[in-house]
Amino acid sequence: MNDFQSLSIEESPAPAVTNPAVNPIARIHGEPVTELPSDLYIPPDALEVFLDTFQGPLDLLLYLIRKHNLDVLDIPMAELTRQYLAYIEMMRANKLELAAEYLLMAAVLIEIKSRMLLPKPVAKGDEDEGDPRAELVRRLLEYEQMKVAAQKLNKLPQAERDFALTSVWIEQKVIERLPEVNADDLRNAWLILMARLNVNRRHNITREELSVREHMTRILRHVQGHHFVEFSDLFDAAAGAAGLVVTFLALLELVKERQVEVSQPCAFGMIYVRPISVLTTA
Amino acid sequence: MSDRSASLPPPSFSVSSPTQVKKVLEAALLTSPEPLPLSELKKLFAGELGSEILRRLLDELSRDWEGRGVELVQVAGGWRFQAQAEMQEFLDRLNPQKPPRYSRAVLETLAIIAYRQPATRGDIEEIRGVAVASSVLKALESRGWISAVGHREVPGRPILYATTVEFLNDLGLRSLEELPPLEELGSLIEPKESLEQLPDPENMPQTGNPD
Amino acid sequence: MSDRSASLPPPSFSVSSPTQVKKVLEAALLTSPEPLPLSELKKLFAGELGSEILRRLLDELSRDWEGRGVELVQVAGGWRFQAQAEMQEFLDRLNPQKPPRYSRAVLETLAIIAYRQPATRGDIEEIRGVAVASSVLKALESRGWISAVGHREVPGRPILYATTVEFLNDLGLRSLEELPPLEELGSLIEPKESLEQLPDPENMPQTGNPD
Repeated sequence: MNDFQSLSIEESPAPAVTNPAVNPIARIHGEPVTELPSDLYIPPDALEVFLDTFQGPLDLLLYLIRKHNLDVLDIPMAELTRQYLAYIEMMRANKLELAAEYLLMAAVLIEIKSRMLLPKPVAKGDEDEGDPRAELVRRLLEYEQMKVAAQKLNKLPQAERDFALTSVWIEQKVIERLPEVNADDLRNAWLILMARLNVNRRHNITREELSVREHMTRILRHVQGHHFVEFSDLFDAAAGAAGLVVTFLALLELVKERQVEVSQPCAFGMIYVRPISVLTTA
Repeated sequence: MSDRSASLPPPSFSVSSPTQVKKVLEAALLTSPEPLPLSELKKLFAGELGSEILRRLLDELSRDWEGRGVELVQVAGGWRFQAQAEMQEFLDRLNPQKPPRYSRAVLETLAIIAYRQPATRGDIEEIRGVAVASSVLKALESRGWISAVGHREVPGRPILYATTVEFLNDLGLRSLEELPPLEELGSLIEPKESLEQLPDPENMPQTGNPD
Repeated sequence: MSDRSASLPPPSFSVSSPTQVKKVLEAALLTSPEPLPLSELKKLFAGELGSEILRRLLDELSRDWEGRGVELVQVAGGWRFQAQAEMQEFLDRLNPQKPPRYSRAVLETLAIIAYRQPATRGDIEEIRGVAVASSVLKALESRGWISAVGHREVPGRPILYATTVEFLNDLGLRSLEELPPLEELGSLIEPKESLEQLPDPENMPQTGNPD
């Protein structure tokens, strides 16, 4: 319990390195990083994986409780708080982006701990206060219940993942109906692709890139079948500045991919765009 | 081939025998992309067969298929044929692409909606202790596993989400009751309630005389 | 069911009898939305069964199914189960409005072209990791959803495909930017199979001290 002495809850902004935007609720004093127990040392990249592993502060707390065989129903707050804060401080020392929820939880833990240090009011018949840990325990258990439920759900055999559905051909002679596709189908198709590729992170296709690609298609269609197209015809003034820039980027991309050729026969003359490949129908 | 084209409804194919009925049921279930409830299966016979008979023949059909690579099962949406799980290792060789394995954020969100439905995004965030990204809910919606079923009448009128029949179908369940049971919460969480259920004589208020 | 066991591969193979092989073939053919050529069917058994055996077992399987509502036939694309013509009048009574679905190969190809356009067949194959059948691209082209917009100037001059305005119209989109954004999809998928094994901070690198 006396490690509480080494902690203080402070309201005013911390002196040195702090990012003011974070607006910390609480902070450990002393030299937090050097004071860490040596067995807590984790290299930063491993820490990142570690942080990714947790779904939030409740998940991290549950992990600590489980790992140290603490009793969820009678949590030793000093111990748990010490460990939790050690992790948080370590992550912050490594400048890992920490969701606000983690900091809020730190404050909650410290508050519970300090309330437990206060002398208990003489127990009257009905105590409004109760155990300061009760709410935290309830949340932990409720979260754990759902966490376990999620794992169980995931283990249920799932159509298409674990077993196939029959799909026998049936002649549609009445009216041929074309399959319907919507944006969600495409979303799912991508999810499946990504799951298979397992390169989710590397597939960074942003909106910007997509709109460039859209314009690439538009330009290709425009120039196809022409010998030359005037450069300025490719731009739609109504599209606004952003639209013009994207069109220009698309054109550069097409030049880079050797789809089109841009030429200016004489200085300050007209600029022409011409398709390099004449579309041959295969 | 046959002269069936001209005639309208007079059945060129008789469904007088149970074998014939099973033949039609089997063909319908094997070709249907979705489970068929009894009400649909009745339509196959223009309503001329009752639920009783159909149910019995479906049970028979299901037994006929026992031990094969494909089985006839009942899920929330009705009856369907599906490959035995043990076939999957072979079928996977044809189709390397599989539906995604969802992240924990998606799975936990799904679990909360499944067990606490109808639930708002706020409910989910309260239990998980972190914000829920819109993309998580979108993913579950576009998979057809959850859908909006209304609004909670509180300020902001948040959307209430619930799981769908398709969710049950995809997990091979007939109803929500077949979800894996939740782990018991520790009994000490709600001391007041447990006190009421299990009065502890020593802690009972002195004022505890019978009213 | 005859004693053909002699012609089967050594017992190292898990599918040990003709009956087992037929069971797998049947399950694969019943669940495949497209006809399966012999080359695909071979994959089911990791190439351990020859064309001869497979063809004979397929013939047998086809005979096993004679007289039922569904038959095993050979079409241009390979083998497939299909409903007997005489079942048609019954099946027509079921929701005739149920639209067919594209196979996953078609959907994935479409998704890749939509997000990566202009894209060549090689681009698609690189992302999907499998060959793209011409019929898939044909289907999308004849639907008017994709079209050739040029050639990439590399050896072979592969055709570049892009989506069409009709594609946007049919999907109810005003522009490609209204497609679901990809950047938020990444987080929905389980990153690795290592859900269960949390990294243990304390046991991690005791070696963290300078060695």
